[in-house]
Amino acid sequence: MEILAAILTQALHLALVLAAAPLVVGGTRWLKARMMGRTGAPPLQPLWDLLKLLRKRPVLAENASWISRAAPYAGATAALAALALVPSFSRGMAFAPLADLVLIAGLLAAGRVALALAGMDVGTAFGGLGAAREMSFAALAEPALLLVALVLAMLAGSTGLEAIGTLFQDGSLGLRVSLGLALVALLAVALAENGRIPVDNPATHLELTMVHEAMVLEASGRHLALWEAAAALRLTLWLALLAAIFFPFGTAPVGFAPLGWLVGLLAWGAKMAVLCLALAGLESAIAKMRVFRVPEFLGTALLLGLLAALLLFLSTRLA
Amino acid sequence: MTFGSTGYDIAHLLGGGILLLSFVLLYQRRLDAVINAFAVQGGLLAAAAAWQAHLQSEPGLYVTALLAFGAKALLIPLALRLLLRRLGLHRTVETALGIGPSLLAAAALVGLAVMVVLPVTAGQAQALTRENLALALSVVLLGMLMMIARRNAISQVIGLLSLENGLVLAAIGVQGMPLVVELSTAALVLMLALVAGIVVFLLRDRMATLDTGLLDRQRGEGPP
Amino acid sequence: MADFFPLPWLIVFLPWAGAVVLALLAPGGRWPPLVNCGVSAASAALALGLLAAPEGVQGWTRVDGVNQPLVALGGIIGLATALFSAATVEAERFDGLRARAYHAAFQIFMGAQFLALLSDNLGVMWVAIEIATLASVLMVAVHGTPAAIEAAWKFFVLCGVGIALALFGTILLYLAAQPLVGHGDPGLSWAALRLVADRCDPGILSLAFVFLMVGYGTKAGLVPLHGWLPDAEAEGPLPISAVLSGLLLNAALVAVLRAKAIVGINPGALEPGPLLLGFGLASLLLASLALWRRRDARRLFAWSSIEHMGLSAIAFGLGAHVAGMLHLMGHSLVKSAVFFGIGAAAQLKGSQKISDIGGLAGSHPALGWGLALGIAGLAGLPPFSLFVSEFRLVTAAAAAQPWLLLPLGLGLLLAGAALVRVMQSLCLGPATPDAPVAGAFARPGGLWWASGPVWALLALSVLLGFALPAWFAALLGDAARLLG
Amino acid sequence: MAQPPAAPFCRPARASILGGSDPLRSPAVLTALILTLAGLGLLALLAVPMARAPRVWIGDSAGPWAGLVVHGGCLLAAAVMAGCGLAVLGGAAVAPQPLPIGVTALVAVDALSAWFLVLLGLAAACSALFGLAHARDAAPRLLVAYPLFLAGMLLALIAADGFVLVLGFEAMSIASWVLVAADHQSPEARHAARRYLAFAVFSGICLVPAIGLLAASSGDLSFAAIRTAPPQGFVAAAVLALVVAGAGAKAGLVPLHGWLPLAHPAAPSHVSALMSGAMTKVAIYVLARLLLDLSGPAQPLWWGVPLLVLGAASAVLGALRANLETDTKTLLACSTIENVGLICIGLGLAACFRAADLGVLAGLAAGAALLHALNHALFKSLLFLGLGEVARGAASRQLDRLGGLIHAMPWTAGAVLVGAAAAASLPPLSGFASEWLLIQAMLAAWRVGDLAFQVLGVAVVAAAALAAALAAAAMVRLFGLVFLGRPRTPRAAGAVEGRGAARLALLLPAGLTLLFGLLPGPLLALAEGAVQLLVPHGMVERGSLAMIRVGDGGARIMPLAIALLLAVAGALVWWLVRRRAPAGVARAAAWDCGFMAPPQHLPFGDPVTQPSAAGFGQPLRRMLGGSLLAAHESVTMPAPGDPGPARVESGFADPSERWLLAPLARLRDALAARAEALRDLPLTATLMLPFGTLVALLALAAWLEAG
Repeated sequence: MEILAAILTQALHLALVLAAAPLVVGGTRWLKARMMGRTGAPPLQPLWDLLKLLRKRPVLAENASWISRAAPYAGATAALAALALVPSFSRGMAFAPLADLVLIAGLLAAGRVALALAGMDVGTAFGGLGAAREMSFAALAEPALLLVALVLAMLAGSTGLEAIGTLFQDGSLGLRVSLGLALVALLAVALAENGRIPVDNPATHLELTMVHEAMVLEASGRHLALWEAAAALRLTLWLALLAAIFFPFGTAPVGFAPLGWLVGLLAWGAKMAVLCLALAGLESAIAKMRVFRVPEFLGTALLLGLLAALLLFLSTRLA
Repeated sequence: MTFGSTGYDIAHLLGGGILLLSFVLLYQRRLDAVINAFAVQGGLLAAAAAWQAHLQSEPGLYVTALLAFGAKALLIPLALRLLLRRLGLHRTVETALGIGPSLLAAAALVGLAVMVVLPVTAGQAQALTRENLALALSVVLLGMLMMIARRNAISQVIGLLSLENGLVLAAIGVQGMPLVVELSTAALVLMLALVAGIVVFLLRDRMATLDTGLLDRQRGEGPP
Repeated sequence: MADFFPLPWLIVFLPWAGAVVLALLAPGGRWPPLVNCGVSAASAALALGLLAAPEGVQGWTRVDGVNQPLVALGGIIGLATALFSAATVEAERFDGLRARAYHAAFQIFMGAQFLALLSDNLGVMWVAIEIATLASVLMVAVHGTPAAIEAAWKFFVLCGVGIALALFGTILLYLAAQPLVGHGDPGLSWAALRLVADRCDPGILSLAFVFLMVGYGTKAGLVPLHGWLPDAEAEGPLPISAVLSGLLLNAALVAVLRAKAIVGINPGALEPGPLLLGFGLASLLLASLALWRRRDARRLFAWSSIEHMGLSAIAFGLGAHVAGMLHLMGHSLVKSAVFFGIGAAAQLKGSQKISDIGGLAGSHPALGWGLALGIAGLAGLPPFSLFVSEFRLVTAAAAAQPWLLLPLGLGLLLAGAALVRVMQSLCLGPATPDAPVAGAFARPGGLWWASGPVWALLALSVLLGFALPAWFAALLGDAARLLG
Repeated sequence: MAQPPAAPFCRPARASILGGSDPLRSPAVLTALILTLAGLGLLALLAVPMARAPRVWIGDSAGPWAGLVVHGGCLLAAAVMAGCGLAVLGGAAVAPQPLPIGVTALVAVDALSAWFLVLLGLAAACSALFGLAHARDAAPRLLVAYPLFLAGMLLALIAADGFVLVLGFEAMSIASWVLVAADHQSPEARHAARRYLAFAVFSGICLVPAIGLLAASSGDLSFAAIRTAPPQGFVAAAVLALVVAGAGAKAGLVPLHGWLPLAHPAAPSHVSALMSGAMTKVAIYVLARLLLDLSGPAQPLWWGVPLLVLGAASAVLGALRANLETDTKTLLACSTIENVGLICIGLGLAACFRAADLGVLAGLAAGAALLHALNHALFKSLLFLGLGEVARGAASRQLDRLGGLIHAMPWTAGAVLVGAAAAASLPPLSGFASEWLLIQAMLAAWRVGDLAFQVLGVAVVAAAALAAALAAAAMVRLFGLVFLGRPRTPRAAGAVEGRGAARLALLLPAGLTLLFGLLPGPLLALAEGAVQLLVPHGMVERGSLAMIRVGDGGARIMPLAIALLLAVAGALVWWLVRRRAPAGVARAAAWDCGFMAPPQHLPFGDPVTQPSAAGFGQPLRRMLGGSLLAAHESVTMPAPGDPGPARVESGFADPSERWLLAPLARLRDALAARAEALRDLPLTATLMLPFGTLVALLALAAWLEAG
């Protein structure tokens, strides 16, 4: 029974996130447009875009290799696999034992590498530029992420998402400064990983400061669709991760509990909506940074993570 | 045999004379005077050896005395004079260290020799031996000093030979020194002189000087 | 029967007889080098035969674990040197008198160094070392160039002084022993002196050791008594460097050790170990620094001899006698090989400047790689016996005096790095142009006269390090017992 | 009290998943290894005659049979090593036996040796296969040195006393020096070889005293005797410093890594593979053996701190340099520094956890370090061999002269992609599995109660994560610039790929890298004996086929499940796309944001419009290079109206060069100059020295007598 429930929740979760990903992107865009006083495209526009792209036959550069053809699948697979691990409405999904922050970081890195390689495959100036920047920014984002994982692992005794989520759901932790710092650090990492303002502008094309778009310039048709989908999945992943770690309320417990699932689903939708709103608000409030200011931004995140860990040491010592 | 007895006094006198001549060697500037002083030192050494032979009733030491007289008082000085004449050397000695300072240093060295030998040999009953040893060490050290203070090749050879005189002085002062040592010392002094002569000849031949200070320029690997 | 067979004297007088023959033989032609080789081969055979002789004292000579290995080594190196000399003597361009003097002096030297090792009587030992010195002075001066004369003069003056001081020390030793052993020869017998040493006057023993140390130490090339060594080894005929570095230094150091073995027994006397240690450290450190500034290849390896003598002195000073003996022997083998290699290179390139010799491994592979391996061996790298002895030395130092590891390590590192640098500059890279001295390696066989001895000595050194037969190891153990 | 009789069905203590093998077979293992040693020595002895002989008999067209024999023999030796290692890991340790030579020399194989033997065997097999494929290129001296290099490493690994350990270590160094100096006509290679050998001398000079100090109290060099009398107090501190300096220099630990980026690229590719893959691991083995095993478990907390700190520094510096280097093999060498740093972090953590009585975590850290050593050995061999194939096929090692090789060298590209992904620690490859374990160990560092250590632990976590991400960037840069894009030179456009054994030499490590990524559990179980030696009271989290569980909090890694997850997600993506999208692709000229198509005379486009090696490294050079590597950049713009090109100059300086080696060289030169003043004396002064010595000693004697 348990196993069946696990497989069922996992399948439902996969379907849910696949459906939600375009909506999250579209919703954020729409919210941002509203905040800026524009009407904005409907929230489902990314989904229509994806479907339209899928129907087109991709055009590959003459010297493109199999990397260009395989990387989109790899990127989307990595993003989807990572997202499959982050609980949405219920715990105890089939792959939950795998759900581990370090593994998620690894999967994200795999997706990133696939993207960077695809960007370099044709040998254009922009592709290489984007790949170099993407990999370099990740170099600073990853330590910050790991420090946040350290803080969480100190509290939960494990980097497993289940354990962390359970701990926060108890509420026994109370409010801690270190957790606040960790949250901020994780937010900064999330912004950088998803190419959001202030690190990158997801809405631009053909600008020397862009990162993500530079790598997919040569992609078209279903390949472009896969890259767009991967980006959407990644954004969903990060928001879901923030929700699963810091706001785990309402998530259904392990086991077969349709009612709990429904409550969890609603709670998750609400959480995601709030996070999208926050993201849109943030993006309309601040401007994009110059590319070489980004290290400072990520360095600050790293510092916050460090500070969080130190504070936690002190508090465990005093307690 | 202690202080006051004739045997001791004469031995003391001869030893002292040898040491005094070492000072003379250091003091002299002119080469022929140095050779003269060296010859006198050799003669005194022979006398000391003969006196010891008499005191110790060791006939072997007479041989030593004879050898010392023959080699150091006659043969080597003669050879050196011959060399001087053959080479037509100018007669003053190139010094590396001034006469005054070298005499001061010499006095200090004698002091050191006495300070080293007398307490060290305190266990030995023979006052004469202790005395002799102190004198011999002084002569040895002065010989070395002379080699350092003079730059002329012949003076350096004489310094070395005078150093050997000190050795002989030490050897004869010790009761029953095996003959092998004394014979070989004497023979080797001759060989030393011979080899020195060959090298000096080469030196003169190739470089037209006996000033070994000039040799420093000939070191195979000078400063870059 | 065997007890009366005067093998030690035979070993001494065979080369001397050879010297007489060589002095009389008409110079020029092919005979003198061949006779030289023949005499050396016979001496080597006798010297190896000595390994089978029982330990004991015969009159003025003795056979024991200290000198048996060293005499055998001397025979081997003498033979290798004679072979190498046969190939290179042509290019030295001696006139008749010099050729006679050179060969005769070489054999006189060989006999004298055998005698120095074999003598039980300290007076005889002193005489032998003096003869060896004088013979080598002649060999160094034989070329008569200004640099050679300078080297010979320095050698003569310094070693003359040293030998005189050693005699003074010998006399003092006798003085100390004389009240106990009586007059005459026994007072200078090493065996007799060892028996009575603990009852001798410690003050005189200390004084004697000071003189013996400074005297024989000068011959052993220990800093600060080393002034003669680099120039003498660099300016003589090529083969002489090998015997000077490989044999004379050993004989002198053994003389110091014999003195140490006597003085060390008396608890009241000056402790000889720390003194030796101090000289060793000074040699190691100064030589390892001096190696960095050498531009003349043979001088460089002469400095490396000073370094290795220092290491041996440290080993003996620490009481690691087996390591010290191994190091002495290993150094002789490897250093002779290196001197042969560099000598051959100097004749091929017409210069002994490091900058003029380069790329030997490319142009003359057998010689170049042999030289490279030899220099690596001098830097303490395996598979040569110097690695084994340095390993034992350093572990002994770690056990006895841990503070010693710092200067020791520093010296070894500096020296090793300097040798590596020179080795690469000599052996690797593009080859410098050959400018052979006339007559160099003109004999049939050519360069193999040099590379053959190089590889043979290197192979022996490997065997010494890693394939030591048990009885030979037992000999070294005896030596350690005797010297301890 | 009598021992209770062992139950008949009881397995040997170290039985593992391979099942306890017959203990009687164990001496056979040692015999086989000694025979292997002898065989390798024989190969070296015969190499020159073999290489010369056919020239004599058949002339120059003799072909590469000397190379074939030597490399074939080495392949066999590698197989024996790996087999013996596995046999011991699956069975019992072999008791020490003397080597049949003239000096006392003990050899033995225990689980730790066996683990590294397997590693060495696998790396050597790949390297020998590659050598076999390119046997024609080998010069005789390389054929001499190659088997000796293997023999040296083997000897160091099976040593059971300090002497053999140092002997093998140094033999390995000097044999590999010959290999590094292979191309000695070029000044760079000579410089590399010189520095390499000087560092080897340094290693020896540090290790011998360390062993001396370890053996000082027992007076016996054998490991068994040393274990009974572990060092204490200042001796222990000295041992730690000496071993970290000596073995660390060989492993390439910062700040003693100055030789590594020079020497590894200078050797032939299959030797570079062996040096990076296996030789640095032998150094790691020595570190582990001396510091964790022989020094005993009772060492204090600071015992692991030097390894931790230097490991973290190496990881970051190596990975960053890998992003700036422009030579492919130098880049890989820098990545080796990074991985060595990570392994040392693991060992350091194991020592610290052990001191804090955290046995489980100590076991985890040690196991992770061992596993990463094995994985790195394979994927780094793979990368070096792959790039060696590129250097042969495209005749260059410079990133700026390659490009687009994925078309001409598909097999090589595929294999290198696997290796690069493992080096970038991407799941599900082997690099990820071991780094996951390492990171779990680091994340638990706070459990050691000491606040200073906790802070250090946080810094180490940040450094390791930074290093991992930097390594990913470096690998993308490597693969992207070499295999992707367009050829940057005509030569690169005409590259050809090796076949046969060369291909096998790449596929073997690539396959093992994939396999080990899926099977870290069984591997960890295999390493259990080795971990027990390093951390006696540590309990290893038993890895099973499916899962490795870590600590009490329930973190775990399930590689097979990860593979399943990826398969499910991949299938889902595939299915979703296939349902709607048309099959096939159209080809057209690259869009490149609408840039012009290249002119006729540049069939592959203007190489300048592609990212260059320096350009790809620019973000990291600006972000981190300035502070860590003293990187600089200057742009020279032509004057207005001048048609000349603008120039960008960039470069960096390794801090070890600037802060350690250069000052030391200056100090050495100053001292040597001083010493020269003492040496370069005129005759009288030369005479003065012994005279002064005599007078001083006489005064000393007088003073002693008076006192």
